[in-house]
Amino acid sequence: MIQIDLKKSLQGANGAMQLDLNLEIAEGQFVTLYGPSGAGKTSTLRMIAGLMQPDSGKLSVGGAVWFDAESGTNRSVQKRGVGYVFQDYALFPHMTVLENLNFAKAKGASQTLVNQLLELMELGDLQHRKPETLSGGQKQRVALARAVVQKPEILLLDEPLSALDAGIRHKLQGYLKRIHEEFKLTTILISHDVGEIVKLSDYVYHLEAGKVIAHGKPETLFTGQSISGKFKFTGEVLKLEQEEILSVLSILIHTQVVKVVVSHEEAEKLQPGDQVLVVSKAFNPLVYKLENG
Amino acid sequence: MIQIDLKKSLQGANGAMQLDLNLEIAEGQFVTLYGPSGAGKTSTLRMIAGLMQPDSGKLSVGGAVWFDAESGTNRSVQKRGVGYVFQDYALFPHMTVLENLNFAKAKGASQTLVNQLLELMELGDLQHRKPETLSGGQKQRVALARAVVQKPEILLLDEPLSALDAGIRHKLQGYLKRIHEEFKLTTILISHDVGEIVKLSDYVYHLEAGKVIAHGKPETLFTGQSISGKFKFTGEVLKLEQEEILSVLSILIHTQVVKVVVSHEEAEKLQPGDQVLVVSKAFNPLVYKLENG
Amino acid sequence: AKKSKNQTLRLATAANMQFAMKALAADFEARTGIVSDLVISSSGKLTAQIKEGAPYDVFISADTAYPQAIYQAGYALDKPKIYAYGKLVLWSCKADKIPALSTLLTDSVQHIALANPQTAPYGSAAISVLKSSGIYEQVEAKLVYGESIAQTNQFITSGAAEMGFTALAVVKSEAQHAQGKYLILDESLYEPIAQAAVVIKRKKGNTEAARAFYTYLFSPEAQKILKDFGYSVDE
Amino acid sequence: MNWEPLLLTFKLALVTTLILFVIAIPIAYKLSRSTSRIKPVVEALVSMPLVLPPTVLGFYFLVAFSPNNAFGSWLSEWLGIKLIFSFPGLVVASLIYSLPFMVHPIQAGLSGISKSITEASYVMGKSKWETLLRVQLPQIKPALLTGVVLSFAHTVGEFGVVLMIGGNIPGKTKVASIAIYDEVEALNYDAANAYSLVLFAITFCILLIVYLVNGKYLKGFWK
Amino acid sequence: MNWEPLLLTFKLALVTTLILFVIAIPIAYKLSRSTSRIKPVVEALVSMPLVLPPTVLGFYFLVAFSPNNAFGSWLSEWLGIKLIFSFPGLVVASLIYSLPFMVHPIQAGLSGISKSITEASYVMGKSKWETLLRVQLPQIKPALLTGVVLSFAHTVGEFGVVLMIGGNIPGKTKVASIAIYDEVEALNYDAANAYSLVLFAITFCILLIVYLVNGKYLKGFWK
Ligand SMILES: Nc1ncnc2c1ncn2[C@@H]1O[C@H](COP(=O)(O)OP(=O)(O)OP(=O)(O)O)[C@@H](O)[C@H]1O
Ligand SMILES: Nc1ncnc2c1ncn2[C@@H]1O[C@H](COP(=O)(O)OP(=O)(O)OP(=O)(O)O)[C@@H](O)[C@H]1O
Ligand SMILES: [Mg+2]
Ligand SMILES: [Mg+2]
Repeated sequence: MIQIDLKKSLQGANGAMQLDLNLEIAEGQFVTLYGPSGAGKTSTLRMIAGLMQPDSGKLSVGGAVWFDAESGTNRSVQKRGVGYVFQDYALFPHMTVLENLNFAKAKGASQTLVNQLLELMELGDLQHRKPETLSGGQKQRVALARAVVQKPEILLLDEPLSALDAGIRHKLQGYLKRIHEEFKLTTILISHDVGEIVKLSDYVYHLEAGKVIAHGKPETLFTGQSISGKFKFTGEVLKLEQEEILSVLSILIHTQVVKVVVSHEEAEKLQPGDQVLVVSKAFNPLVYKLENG
Repeated sequence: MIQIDLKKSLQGANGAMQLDLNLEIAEGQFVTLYGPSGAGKTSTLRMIAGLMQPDSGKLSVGGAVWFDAESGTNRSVQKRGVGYVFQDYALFPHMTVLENLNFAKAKGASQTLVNQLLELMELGDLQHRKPETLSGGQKQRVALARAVVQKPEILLLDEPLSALDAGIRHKLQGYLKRIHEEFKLTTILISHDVGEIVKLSDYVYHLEAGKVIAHGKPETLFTGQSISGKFKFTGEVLKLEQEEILSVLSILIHTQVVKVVVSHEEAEKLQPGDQVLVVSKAFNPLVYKLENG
Repeated sequence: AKKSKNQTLRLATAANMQFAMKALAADFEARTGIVSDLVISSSGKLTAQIKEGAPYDVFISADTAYPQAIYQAGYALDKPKIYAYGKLVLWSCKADKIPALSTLLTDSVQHIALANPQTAPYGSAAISVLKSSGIYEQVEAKLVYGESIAQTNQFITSGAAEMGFTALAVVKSEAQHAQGKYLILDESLYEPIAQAAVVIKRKKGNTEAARAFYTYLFSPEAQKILKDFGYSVDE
Repeated sequence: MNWEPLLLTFKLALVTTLILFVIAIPIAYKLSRSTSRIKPVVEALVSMPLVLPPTVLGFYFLVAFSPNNAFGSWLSEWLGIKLIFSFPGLVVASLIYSLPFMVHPIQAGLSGISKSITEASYVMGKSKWETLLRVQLPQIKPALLTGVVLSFAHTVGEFGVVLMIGGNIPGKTKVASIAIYDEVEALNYDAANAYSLVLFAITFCILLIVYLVNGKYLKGFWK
Repeated sequence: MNWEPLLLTFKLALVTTLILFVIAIPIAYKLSRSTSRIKPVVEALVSMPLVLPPTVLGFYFLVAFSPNNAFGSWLSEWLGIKLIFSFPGLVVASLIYSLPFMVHPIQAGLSGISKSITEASYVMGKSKWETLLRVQLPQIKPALLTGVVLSFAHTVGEFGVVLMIGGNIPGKTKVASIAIYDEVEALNYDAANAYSLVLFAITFCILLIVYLVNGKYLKGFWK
């Protein structure tokens, strides 16, 4: 259980801004911080990791007090043992990809995980390259692999997939979900991608100007209701066409555009750019095997 | 008209990779480069900007030859006059936000555009701050504003909105579209966000491992055949369960497991690990809007 | 009245002569009204500089070899002339140490300072003293060398070396009146330390004044001052 | 106390540091960009003035600049410059002697600058020169400061080269370090201590102000 | 030619540079992190050994280390260390004199390191010390190189301090710079030239190798 009750004054886009957080994260939960640019998401992670000193308040993790302004407790960064994917990656420029991972790995831990991660993140042939010569997405994957290889109990992810294309992004989302379940990691994610959030997280905190303005299960938070259904995807409305009786929506789901028929009434609530949840109850598809090659 | 016919050998994720481009971009077009991480998108922009020297080939813009390996022509970066949003922002750390913009602005150009951009990008109160203290998204907006303030004829955007939340992202997408139309800028965008691409661009080049593997108008390219109202996904068979009359397949589609009922006969052709195409003809889903806060 | 610059004589002075030269220059000025600046340095440096046309009028060396070298290179008006002989002393600035050659052999003296015998005449004279009194081999390991007689003095006055060889002129100079004890060494133990001077040949120099000073240096008045400072002179 | 040597010292240190700053920047810049084969040779050569004892280096300068020699006479006949026993000579000698203190730190600073920030400036049409002045140098202020402080302090304290080539002429080439040296040689320790203390105090104040300004303890002074 | 002074010189330069490297790093690190009020004072103080003429500085060392004085007698009585007229004394004096050449460049280098890279290392549980050694220092190789080269070259060439505190004892404290100086003083210019040339050539080779290795011209040597 992570209990956060922290205050910190920051310089916001509209003058001084007070970051004022009060939240609880259960052990093993996958929580997302969501909110506009400059809301204080990164600052929150930094305070949890011990990289930014709160002005006041208390932070305790699993019963242990990590920070308490009153008693002057402040556990050092090193002793907090969190994994952190920095928004700017913060790769060690003088080490190769492999050296970056090995540096993060606990002493004596086996090399297997490193190799698995290199494989999974599609970094195999890049392992002896310096970060300087990597592409943006490659750097981001190294940063993620480096945080995971630590096998931390708390994983802090600051937009860890933002520079990746849909293909590898989905693959790594799947991986994050899997390791989260497997190792019962407590994970705190920052993401702007609603689809990603809905897919991955148990709980969402919506921050704005330093305050939590809403929180809840992602589906509830983003749709306003909880939905049960067999088949469920998030997508984005691309186009709205009014036909005679009904409206036709073009919805982008992953990389495919799907047309969905809705009533005029429903269509009025939507406009291009909206994120939507597509749910089907009656679903009876055909399955074709894809040939390899 | 930008005529690109360039070759460059790079270090790919699977050994050496040959970037081999042959494309034409009409003046005033909004073109997107799309493709997986490490495909060579950033490298393409760098060669156009003159920051990376191609191994061979020719590049001409509006009739003027900017690069020609044969004749040894290579117009200097400075004379190409492009605007560039770098993937890592590349803000000048010793200058404030305002100084960053003023440095980019042509000498003698009016201050109005600078102020407009600060306003539009919601950077108003941050203008006297150094980049170091900005949030990720704030930095990215400064980088975008700085490229636009140059009033270049060619604008090169390397994932300029990837760190932004949906709200400001849509606002800036709208702005990019507007200035593109207003100033008849030729714009080349790199983006992983299909919705963004469909919304903004006239034409898309899909790169993979250094080659253009597909190109076309975004709707055609991304929707292809599926425009017919069918619902179609690729997935992976996880489990096969034989019931009395029918078999039940568990198929992983992205990160969700869907159960599909098939005949024994069909099930015999499949086994766990197979890639399959899941197609539904009768598909009548419900659509829920996801709130962006 | 202060004289204009071009009348100022520049007297290139070897370091060990600086105390006597200050008195000589003052006396000379009182007599003739000619102002002089002392340029104090090691004889080696001064020689190198004069050979490259340094704006010095007279070179007052601490030995005869350097003025001879200048003369031979054609930078002197006349042959060098000996104006005085230096006397060597054994000096100690430690209250509990009475300077004597025998004390050098004791353990209470760990370091004996002397000038570099290669370049400084007082240095080679000190070596002669040690050799002719037969204790050179015993004290060789205790010897430390100053680049010049001046640095040797610093070794002694700082107490870093318990004892050392220096010029009588040094210990008799005003600055050192109160400090330490010294022993004038028997002049038969070393070759006379002959010190010579030359007038420098200069195109735009103040040759007349330079000659006047040179003449003055060998006058009875100057020779008396030199004697007072502990040099012996030809009589 | 005679203030002339002190004035001369700070004049020399100031002139030397300023000139050095101007000439070291292009050298450091070239070295930091260069991938030429002879780069390590030039890098090693820059440090070589340090290797010889100052007086000996001074001696070689003396011989080289002397009108007796081809170079010296060329200088004096064609350019009318006399470098020995004159203030300009001190400046030239100090420049050469302190060159490594300015070049090496600046080069180290420049080679640490992020490539994409430089590229961003080029893309904006800024020349290499403008980029150097407005983008690169402002980012390596600590390295510039190191170069300036080391060169300045070293020129204040140096006396071997200066003594040899300058000839210790009062008011012309007798700088404070030589004056102190002279007093120590004459066993006038009180005078030497007084000079040292003043030299020490003034230089300390200058450096302290430099560091205070740099550390923003005095605001708005240096931007 | 007598090789003893040359050997002694390189022994002194090597020992001094090594020790300096070890002690300068913590000082530079502290200075680069510190926001204390007295930081500018310490920064200015580090440069002060440069300000005094080397012989004069040497003289003050001589006085301080002399058994006549409290400090000197404490050293010799309690620690049994005798610093005057001995090789250890040369080392101590060279250390103090060359301190600024090592501290300032390293400090400048450290203050340019990206904050988040350091933080990344802390997050991984690496101590400040391990982070310094494995993350920060490897990133400022050019600055380290500057410090090492300046200190080394300067120690090779220095002779004022060394002459004063060492007493020019053949085989013990007579380093090459003093030998060359002596030859120049004795007007043995041929011998001085020969020594200079050898000193120059050896140091040049050492520095050239350092730069070659650093520039990866010789691969796999320095990582
Ligand atoms: N300086 C370089 N030297 C050698 N190879 C490089 C260099 N820069 C990039 N590469 C390699 O070239 C390939 C293409 O890189 P590029 O940056 O163009 O990719 P990208 O398409 O922009 O990818 P991303 O979406 O991850 O940013 C990558 O495999 C990368 O590792
Ligand atoms: N070191 C700092 N000192 C003062 N203010 C800061 C500092 N770092 C960040 N801020 C300000 O605090 C606010 C919150 O920053 P933070 O980085 O937490 O935002 P964020 O929610 O992560 O935004 P983004 O999505 O753009 O990354 C911003 O207005 C930012 O400018
Ligand atoms: Mg952030
Ligand atoms: Mg890229």
